[in-house]
Amino acid sequence: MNLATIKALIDSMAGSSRTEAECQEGAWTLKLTRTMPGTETLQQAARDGVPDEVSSQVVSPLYGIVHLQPSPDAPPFVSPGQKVAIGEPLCVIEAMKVFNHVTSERAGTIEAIVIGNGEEVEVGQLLMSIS
Amino acid sequence: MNLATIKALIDSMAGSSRTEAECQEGAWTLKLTRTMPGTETLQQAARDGVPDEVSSQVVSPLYGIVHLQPSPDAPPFVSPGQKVAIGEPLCVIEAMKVFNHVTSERAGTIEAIVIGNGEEVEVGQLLMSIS
Amino acid sequence: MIRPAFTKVLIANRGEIALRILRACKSMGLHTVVVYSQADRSASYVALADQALCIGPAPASQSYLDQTALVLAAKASGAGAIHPGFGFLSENADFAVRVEQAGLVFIGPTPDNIRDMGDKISAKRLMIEAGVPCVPGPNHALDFDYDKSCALAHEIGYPVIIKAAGGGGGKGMRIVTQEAGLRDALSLTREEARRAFGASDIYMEKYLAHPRHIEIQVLADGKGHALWLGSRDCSPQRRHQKMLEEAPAVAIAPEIISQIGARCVAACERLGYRGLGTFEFLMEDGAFFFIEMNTRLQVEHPVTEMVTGIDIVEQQIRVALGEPLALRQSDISQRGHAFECRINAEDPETFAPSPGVISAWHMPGGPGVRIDSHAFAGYRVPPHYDSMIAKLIVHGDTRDIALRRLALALDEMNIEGIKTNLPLHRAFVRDPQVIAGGVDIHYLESWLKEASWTKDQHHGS
Amino acid sequence: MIRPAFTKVLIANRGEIALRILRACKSMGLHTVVVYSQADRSASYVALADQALCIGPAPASQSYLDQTALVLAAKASGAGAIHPGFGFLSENADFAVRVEQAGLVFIGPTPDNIRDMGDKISAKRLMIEAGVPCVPGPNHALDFDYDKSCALAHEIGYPVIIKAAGGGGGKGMRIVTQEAGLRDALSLTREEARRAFGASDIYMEKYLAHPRHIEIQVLADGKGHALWLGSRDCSPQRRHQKMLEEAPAVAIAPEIISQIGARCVAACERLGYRGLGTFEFLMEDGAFFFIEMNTRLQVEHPVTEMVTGIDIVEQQIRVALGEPLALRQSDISQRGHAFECRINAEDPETFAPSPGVISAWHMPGGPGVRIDSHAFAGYRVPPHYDSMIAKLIVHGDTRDIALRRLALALDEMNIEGIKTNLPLHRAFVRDPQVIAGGVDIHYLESWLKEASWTKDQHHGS
Repeated sequence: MNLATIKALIDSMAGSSRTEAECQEGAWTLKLTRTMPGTETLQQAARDGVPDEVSSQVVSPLYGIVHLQPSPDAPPFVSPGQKVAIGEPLCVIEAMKVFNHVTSERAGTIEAIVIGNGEEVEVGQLLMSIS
Repeated sequence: MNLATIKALIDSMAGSSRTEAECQEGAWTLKLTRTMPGTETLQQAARDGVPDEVSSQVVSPLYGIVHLQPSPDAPPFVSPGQKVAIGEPLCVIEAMKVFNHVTSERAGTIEAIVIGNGEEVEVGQLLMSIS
Repeated sequence: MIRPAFTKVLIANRGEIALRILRACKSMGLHTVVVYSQADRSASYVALADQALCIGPAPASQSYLDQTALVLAAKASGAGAIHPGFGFLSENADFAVRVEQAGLVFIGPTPDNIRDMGDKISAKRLMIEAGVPCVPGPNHALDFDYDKSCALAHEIGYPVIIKAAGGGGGKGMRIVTQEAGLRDALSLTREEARRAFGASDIYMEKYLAHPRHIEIQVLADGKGHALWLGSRDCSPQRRHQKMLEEAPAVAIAPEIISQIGARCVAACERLGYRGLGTFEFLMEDGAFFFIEMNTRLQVEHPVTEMVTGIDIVEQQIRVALGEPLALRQSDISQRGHAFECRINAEDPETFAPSPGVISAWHMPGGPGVRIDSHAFAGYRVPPHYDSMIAKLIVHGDTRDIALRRLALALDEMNIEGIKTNLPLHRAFVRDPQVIAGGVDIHYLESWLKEASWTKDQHHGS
Repeated sequence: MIRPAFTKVLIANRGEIALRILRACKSMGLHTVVVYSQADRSASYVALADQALCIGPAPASQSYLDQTALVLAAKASGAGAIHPGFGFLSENADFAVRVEQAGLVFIGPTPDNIRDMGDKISAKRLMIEAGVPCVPGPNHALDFDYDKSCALAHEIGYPVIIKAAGGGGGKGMRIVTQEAGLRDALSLTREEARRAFGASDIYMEKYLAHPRHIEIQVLADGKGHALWLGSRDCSPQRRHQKMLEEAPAVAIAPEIISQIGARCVAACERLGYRGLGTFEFLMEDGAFFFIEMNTRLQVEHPVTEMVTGIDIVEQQIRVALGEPLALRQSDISQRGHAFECRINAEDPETFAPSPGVISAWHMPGGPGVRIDSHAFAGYRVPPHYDSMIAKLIVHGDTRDIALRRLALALDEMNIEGIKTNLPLHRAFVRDPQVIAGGVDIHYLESWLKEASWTKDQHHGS
């Protein structure tokens, strides 16, 4: 069982919503499980949802810092209850001085925003949901 | 779940006869199992045996190369069926040009020699058994 | 004022340069205080310092740019000096004043030095006075009279470039190739300057089409003595970000570069300059044109260290300790050739940043190979700061040997878990033009556009 | 005979020195063939070579010492030369002959050079002829007449040492402090010599009580031109194994060391010596006594590279290519000071070997720091070979700076999964006598016996 294999397994789990993984190499079997804090069902749904439909879950495309407002003094991009159209900006993820705009992939109403302004988010972490 | 922890777990398993280990850290649970090739029950016995008795199992004290003869032309230190006394040399484990003598910790008869001359052995790997 | 000696240095920076400064302090027997943001608490150099203080949350504005917190941290830890590194507050004259007012030593130039060179027009005026060659164009801001500007452009000769006086790093500048476009360019740049930099001053210069970026490293003790430590070529740039640097600059006659070096030294002495500085030039057809002076330690300082054998950071600290320069110009020799690759956590094709956990970290070694990095296997590259995670510096007796060593070192280097620009470097150092030497500042971007390198990389060995 | 040029080198060694030689070849644009035993198949340098061939199972006798396999591998891969590294076949004159007979270049001295220096008595005779100072004692084997030996011991003065002519590395030698012990010592050593080395020749020398181990690196082109590249002090030894080396040797007057260097050069020219070599001396009370010459590249060569700026392996290969030395003695400068720590996979207290998988591997960096190692995180250190897994080499402008850099680099270095002698090095470089410089060859062993270092280490920072 080498560390690179294990690392790859952990990474693939961390970057996904899987809560259990198993791998075998020679005589060794490794089983890895985790419980997801709070948002796990939403997040799982975000990834495991019906593939033909645009997901109602907005996840972060990269590891970075969330900005819910275009600038510190400006109002937020969106608020719960607000209607959004396809392509409408939802938030910005900042990484290493580069600002990545996250836009809506569906039309609908903002249901919930599950992260706070300025928080660090992982790749694939749930940001908000759109009904 | 960090790699150092996992590595420590694997190392401690590799150096022992355990076939299952589990550890938990935050939301993660890691379960590691292995099947031991052939000798597992003997080896397990060697470590898990009644602690007050001197084990009948001779295991390697280090990672190295086994020499069953004192020199290439000489007869082997011991052969199956041969009686041995406490302190009698059984084999030599060579590591990095240093020769480590393995001596018998009990009086008895050599039952089986389970490694071949010149083979690499891990720490704790079964070498021979003494009845 | 007699500058107080100090025995403890607060390092007001992060990442590889914080570790670089720590190493210099330790080699001199100085004590070190490292300050760090919450995002950097597990950085390796934090544990190596004699003292370490958390100065705030991850955003730089609340930690590495917080002047009050830094001065307080220095006072609280008993540090006698602050080293600002590069970036952050390193060229902030107000911070330098504040440090000195707190009775501490600012390891860098005087506040006046920083201010003089921070304004491009004033810097150019001072350089012309000191005999440092500048880009053709007046050493003052343009006034609002269009006809005068038009006559000036005619005098300089098209193409010309219109720049905001307060700009830099490629922002607030506009190239004009013929008279027809001049009026718009003037008003647009002036408006941009006003918006971006709060001052509408703009100036005009000759635009150079295929220049190389050549720079001269200087070191001055602020006591009337200055040295130049050779040249560097930092032409390979993408969006004004340097990627590959070398020392010395190739294909420049020694007498030409010596003349430029001597002028830089004269300018330092005239300015009463103190500490490290870099004179940046564009060079075209053998002629040098001053563009700006950086009044701080630079990312690419190691290539100069490799060829001169001088620990530049140590010298910088000695000047701050009030020591007169022990070196003389005749002591400065240049041995062999050195390269530096900036290794960034970014996608080598899209340049998208790639912060995250480094799962594998294998560094090259051997003769002439130097690694400056704070990263390690298991290190989490934070998303809050810039993407440079390591510098690979390689020296050889000839440029040829250095370049071959560099190619091998890049092959040996392996970083996993995040994306890096290593594949880009591996391809670029094998490019025939790079091997030949002397590419201009546009070469890297045009080479990237051809995009053949990715194929080479994937199909190559 | 005109020596053929070659463009491909077979590296007949393993571990860090195989990688070191590979790096030198690559920097020169030479192609490389790496040979490896089954135990080394996953070594990093195997993948870096242009070609790699497995030459046999793990035991060295069936792989790295298999002359037939090595010559065949060279022929099969089209290599024009074989570099033997150090250890293994590097000082085997018969192998050198065989390589040359196969029409290949042996990167090393001539077979005669190797033979001449391999026998201690013949080496001493040649040194005396060349004016290299030797330990008092005759340059020939003792005959069997006890009275003559007794008179000789009286003439040299007690204590004397009786050595087997074929011995080395501390084996086959016996110290005699007074006449009473002489007869037994003579017969015991003679018997030992016969048994261990197959020849009963023994000789007698003055015994030195507190010598330092000082050596001179030489480089000769075999065309009548030789150079000496400065001195090294390798006194810190445990059981004749060097642990910490430095260049130059401290507290020796420059004119003394120059004189010794010049004598070594004269000896090389007289011997028609070719390639790299090291003259090893004991030094006591300012006097030098030749002990042996190593006719190969040495483990500690990097400290000389750091202070001279010369790539010693490259020079060695250039000589093998038939190039006359381009360097002159006046080109050889010494800049600053360098140290090398041998990092071994062994228990730092018991010295029990510790092969196995390296789980964490964090190397230091920055100015003046060089790592020569083939290991990496995940590498399995095989139990078949010696325990050295890395060399940490550090340079500084002064011995003081180099030593402080060394201490920090050792602190930065972190190896997990196996035991290493890092804690020992960390404590030893902080020992006041080591800091003062000039400890004798017994110092490390007596320091280890005091055993206070382990406590310091555990209670210290």
